[in-house]
Amino acid sequence: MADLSTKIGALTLKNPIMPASGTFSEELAEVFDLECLGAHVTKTITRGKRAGNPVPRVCEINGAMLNSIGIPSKGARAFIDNVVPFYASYDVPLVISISANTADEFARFAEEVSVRGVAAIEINISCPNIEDDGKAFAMRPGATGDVIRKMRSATPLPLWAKLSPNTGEVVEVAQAAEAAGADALVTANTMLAMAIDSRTGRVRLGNIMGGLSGPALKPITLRMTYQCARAVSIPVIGCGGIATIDDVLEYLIAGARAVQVGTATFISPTTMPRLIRDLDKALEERGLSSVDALIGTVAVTGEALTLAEYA
Amino acid sequence: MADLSTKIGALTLKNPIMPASGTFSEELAEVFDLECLGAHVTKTITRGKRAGNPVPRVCEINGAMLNSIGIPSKGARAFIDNVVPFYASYDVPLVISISANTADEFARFAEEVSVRGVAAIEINISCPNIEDDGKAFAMRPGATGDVIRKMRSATPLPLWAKLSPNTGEVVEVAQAAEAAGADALVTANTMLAMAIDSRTGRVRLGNIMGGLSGPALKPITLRMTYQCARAVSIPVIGCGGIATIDDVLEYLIAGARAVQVGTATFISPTTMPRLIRDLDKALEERGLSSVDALIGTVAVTGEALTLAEYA
Amino acid sequence: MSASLCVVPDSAPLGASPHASIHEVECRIKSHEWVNGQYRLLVLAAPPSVLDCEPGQFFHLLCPQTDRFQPYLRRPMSIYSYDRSKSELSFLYKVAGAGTGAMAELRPGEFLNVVGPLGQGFEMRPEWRRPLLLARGVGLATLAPLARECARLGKRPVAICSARSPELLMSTDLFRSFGAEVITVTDTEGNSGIESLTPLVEGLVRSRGIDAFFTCGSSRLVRMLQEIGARHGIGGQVALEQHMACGIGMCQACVRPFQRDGGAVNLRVCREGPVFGLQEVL
Amino acid sequence: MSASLCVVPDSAPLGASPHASIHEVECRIKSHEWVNGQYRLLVLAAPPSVLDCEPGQFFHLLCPQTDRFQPYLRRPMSIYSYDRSKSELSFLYKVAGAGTGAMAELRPGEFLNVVGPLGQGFEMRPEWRRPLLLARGVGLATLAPLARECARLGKRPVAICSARSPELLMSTDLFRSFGAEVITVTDTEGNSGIESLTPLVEGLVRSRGIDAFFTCGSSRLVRMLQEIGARHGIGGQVALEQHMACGIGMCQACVRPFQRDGGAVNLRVCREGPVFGLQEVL
Ligand SMILES: Cc1cc2nc3c(=O)[nH]c(=O)nc-3n(C[C@H](O)[C@H](O)[C@H](O)COP(=O)(O)OP(=O)(O)OC[C@H]3O[C@@H](n4cnc5c(N)ncnc54)[C@H](O)[C@@H]3O)c2cc1C
Ligand SMILES: Cc1cc2nc3c(=O)[nH]c(=O)nc-3n(C[C@H](O)[C@H](O)[C@H](O)COP(=O)(O)OP(=O)(O)OC[C@H]3O[C@@H](n4cnc5c(N)ncnc54)[C@H](O)[C@@H]3O)c2cc1C
Ligand SMILES: Cc1cc2nc3c(=O)[nH]c(=O)nc-3n(C[C@H](O)[C@H](O)[C@H](O)COP(=O)(O)O)c2cc1C
Ligand SMILES: Cc1cc2nc3c(=O)[nH]c(=O)nc-3n(C[C@H](O)[C@H](O)[C@H](O)COP(=O)(O)O)c2cc1C
Ligand code: FES
Ligand code: FES
Repeated sequence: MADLSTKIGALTLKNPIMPASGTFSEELAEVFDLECLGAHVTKTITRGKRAGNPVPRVCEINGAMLNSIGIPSKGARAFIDNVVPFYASYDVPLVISISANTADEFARFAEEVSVRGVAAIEINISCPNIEDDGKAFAMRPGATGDVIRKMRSATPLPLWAKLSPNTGEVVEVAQAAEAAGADALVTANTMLAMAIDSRTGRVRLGNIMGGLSGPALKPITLRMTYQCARAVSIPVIGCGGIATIDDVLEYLIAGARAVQVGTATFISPTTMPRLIRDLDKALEERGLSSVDALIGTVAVTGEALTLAEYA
Repeated sequence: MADLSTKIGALTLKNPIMPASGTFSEELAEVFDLECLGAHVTKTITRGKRAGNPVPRVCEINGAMLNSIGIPSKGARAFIDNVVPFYASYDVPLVISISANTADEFARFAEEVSVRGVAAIEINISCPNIEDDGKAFAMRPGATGDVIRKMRSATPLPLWAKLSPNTGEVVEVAQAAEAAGADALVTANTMLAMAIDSRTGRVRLGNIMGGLSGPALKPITLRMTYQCARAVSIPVIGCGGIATIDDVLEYLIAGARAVQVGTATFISPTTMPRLIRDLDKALEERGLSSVDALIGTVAVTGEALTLAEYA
Repeated sequence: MSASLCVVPDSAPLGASPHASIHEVECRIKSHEWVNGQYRLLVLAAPPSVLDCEPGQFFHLLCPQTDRFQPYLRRPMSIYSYDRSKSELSFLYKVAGAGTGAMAELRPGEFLNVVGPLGQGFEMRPEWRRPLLLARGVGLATLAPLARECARLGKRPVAICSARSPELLMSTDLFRSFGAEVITVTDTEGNSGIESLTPLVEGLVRSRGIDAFFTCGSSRLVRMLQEIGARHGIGGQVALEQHMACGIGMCQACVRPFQRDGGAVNLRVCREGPVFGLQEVL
Repeated sequence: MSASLCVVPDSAPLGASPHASIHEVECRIKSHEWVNGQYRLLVLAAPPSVLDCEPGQFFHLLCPQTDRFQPYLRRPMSIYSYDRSKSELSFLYKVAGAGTGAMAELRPGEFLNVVGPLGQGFEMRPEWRRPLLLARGVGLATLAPLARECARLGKRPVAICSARSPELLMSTDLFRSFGAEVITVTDTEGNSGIESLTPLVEGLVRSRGIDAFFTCGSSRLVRMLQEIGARHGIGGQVALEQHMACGIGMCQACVRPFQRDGGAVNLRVCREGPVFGLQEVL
């Protein structure tokens, strides 16, 4: 059996497979033993209570899905009292995802949730920054740096910055996150998209636009993972469209030290344990004794062009 | 028979179906009569000769494709001498797509190709701007505005600005293009993406990264079309993942005045004539007498949220 | 290494945990017939693990990829019948869009991946002696196992089966075989509208002593039963539908607002439902 | 309105133009057999429009979507045989990845969408009297119709058929039936390497008066024939492969560098090829 463990900064994960925020909850324990996962990552919460977006909140589209769940939240208190203790029974690092509307709120909130049982904080900076035109923090290096810098001084916990594919400045945002003290990056959140029902002429999500996830997102987020892994020296966690062991291998080869599985769990709730098993097999087939041996091994043909010409 | 004609600024197209740049050439005349199309749009050319990118230049991925063709070009002279005359035999507006590395070069080039037989110029601003870190012009409103302003004074021909999904500022870029004098927008070009072969550990394109096109792109470019149609008053031409009549209808409903068909022509070279026929049928089924009656009719449920919360 | 905890052999159900109550299993198709021009009955050979279920619960089905249809998300379907002794699980469904269109192409002998059982089923309270089952369309599929449960509990329900036209009425014999008194109404006969149903149900309350209402789907019918129920102090339950992604409770796609504890709350149809109290539905 | 120019009736081939030479048509599958453990022979009922083709040309096939495979792009396949009198078109292919894997699931009676004929075929010049056909693997598919063309033109080629092992040799009888002298070489017998083939071909040049070389695919074999050809002043042609998107000449995906007019130029394998002059291949 290969060594599946991987290090994300100070945290050692028993394997590189973990859920993506918003696609995982306590209920999954009724399907398989959550002890097997590399980490537990919870749905983004906000400090106060929120209802989330109008229905329909999901629709499917060309082998992928859109969601506009929003961030329904029972608030920080309910989360700390009810959810954190649930995960305490597992020997698996608990990563909680939080969101806020200003850098200061993010910092205060990070402090509040830095409680026993929480191993790291994932920062969902894809939410609108009300101090910056409502553009998400993750769109701009400046806003991203700000929020992480403030959180850095508010909590001793590792901070994972979850980037957005909607920005044109992924590399700059990644570098700003690193410079501000992020311990890891997650690449990435969903991509802003839309669907219309041509029969009725209506938008297919209650919130008009929503986030694209699933296999259609993979080529985009795999590219971001590759770009970020080359641009920063903190660990990068790949996320986007992972469903098969090949997807996992591609992210690891591109430079990810771990991966998050989102929508695939909706399609097959046993996806994550299957990927852990398949990863072990795949390493063995390749004669590799550890996950580490695969990470960042991508081979590029020809000379890398400085100015990518792709269109 | 419904009135399929649509106006793109001063140009009247007999129908809203035209090819996307780089997915169309004279050879398609061997498959069907190109006279039926709303416009002819040629592959982007540069002023000088260029070889394009290393092979493999395409790969398929989850019901979509990546390409890193680059812009192989025989140069302006060869294009004007050989290609423009070919299209002169059709009573269809010829739109030529051009690219350059600085705003001034774009302007000079626009002047040079403003010859008899050319009805409009499509500006491929997804190419790197060597005066701006190599970021594509289409990434930033400032660079986009610049290039279009300079071209505007260099040619009397209508200018179509082809936007990129890689920017986080689509709306701002669209508005900058309009303010600088663009006559129409095309939404959009391909999205930067990547593919790795998990078996060999090699990147699957010679150029490492490439552009995502095909059905997987549609939810993203449809969203851009909707955003742009609301944000500007010049016509928007939808492009991205169109393969079926439903796709065409969705773009029109979202606000596009015409659409471009790209990758679908590779999957079925008769896609465009089929879409023209199906559009006529679809309008009739809906009791509409013209394409105009469908454009921009999207119905949104609930209240539009100012700050989109989608993740 | 603790990762071995769920590195399960190929043959074992994946990531099986001793406390698992929801299972993802591949079931062989035993039969798959058209019931009428729109509905199909799909009978699966199912392992005991997933047959520990209740009327009103549902499964989440992974529809196949076909040349015509490439559905992506799973499709929720109520349990039409389950039989531990025969290891059978069946669904009655209407062919609607891509998912059910793809399902309709499945042939006996092929396999279907199902996740379940999911959600909260009906609760037939001991004090309810004369339940009314009001079902239209796919609602029949949901209420059929409840009729069987009534038979098991020795209650004799009245079942109103509604359809567009008499040919589209289904399962009336099945309901009768469970001892239900069956009343059929159809659009073509003009007796399936709220105007006709309201007096019919009011009449049944008086003549048959109906003391609980069960229905599903249609908000018109729910509204009608809520009103009649409020007038007569009759409770009951409703199985609801909502667009779903996970089906398990993780994604919060399937919420609807309900009246609970004096306020409106969003509850997940897949988890707190699909069966809810008649009067809490908003 | 001129749009009506290509608003064609449902039944007509789409957007047909009087000058069309490339057609997209749905062909019924007449038969589909395994030739050996790796290769399948697919025979289609094809309309005359697409049967106006030449050896060396190819079609672009739209592989079906199946539960296991969802190929997206078309797959290029050489014409293995075409027969106007029987309205037949056939392909011999190796099951490799998603596309051919999906194709392999097609059953007789089902339909396959093909685009073609595409590209430039072989040119058998009148002065070439004794051609050598060197084929390995799928190359046999490409060279088979050329052997037939030789028979039609009254030339008697020598065909070297190469394979991994004797069981994987294919179409040798077919080549013989076209009057070819067939020599087989295999890896297991150890006579298929360049070291063995070079003297074999040199010998054939001397003994049989070979005056033209035809081959496909393998760059090792091309290189060998280029060298032998250069030594003896023998020309010939090569059918090449390259990853394709459109297959028609629009996308420039399929370029390779060639020696032409004294310089290296990128040419499209789908359009200027797939058949090129032996000595221009770089
Ligand atoms: C708990 C539950 C039990 C159900 N039981 C049955 C049953 O026993 N028999 C039956 O015929 N139908 C039942 N339905 C409805 C069934 O799920 C839909 O008809 C089916 O999902 C339609 O899928 P489609 O791809 O054919 O249609 P499409 O309209 O193409 O579906 C598009 C998307 O919308 C979703 N969707 C469409 N209609 C519904 C709906 N009514 N409810 C939820 N999601 C929907 C689909 O799941 C899919 O994601 C049930 C629904 C729920 C929520
Ligand atoms: C002009 C031409 C004629 C051909 N004739 C034949 C033939 O008669 N019989 C036969 O068995 N094969 C032939 N091939 C090769 C055949 O096209 C590939 O084997 C096939 O595309 C593999 O597809 P796949 O999905 O099974 O494999 P995958 O490896 O999964 O394919 C992935 C992608 O790579 C492309 N690809 C993979 N291998 C090749 C290749 N060798 N050439 C071009 N593209 C490739 C595929 O088209 C697809 O887009 C020919 C290729 C060309 C260019
Ligand atoms: C239904 C749904 C809800 C999500 N909610 C959140 C969230 O609350 N916070 C967050 O950071 N990402 C959220 N995401 C994004 C996922 O964590 C993940 O980044 C994205 O879905 C891409 O991965 P995938 O393709 O594997 O799903 C959500 C995604 C989905 C599909
Ligand atoms: C092979 C290929 C080459 C392309 N070349 C160009 C180009 O030269 N200039 C350009 O503006 N867009 C180019 N594009 C982008 C298309 O015009 C179009 O914007 C994109 O493919 C999205 O549309 P689709 O999904 O319908 O293909 C190219 C796309 C493909 C697939
Ligand atoms: S469908 Fe995911 S919570 Fe109900
Ligand atoms: S495959 Fe498109 S040009 Fe050859």
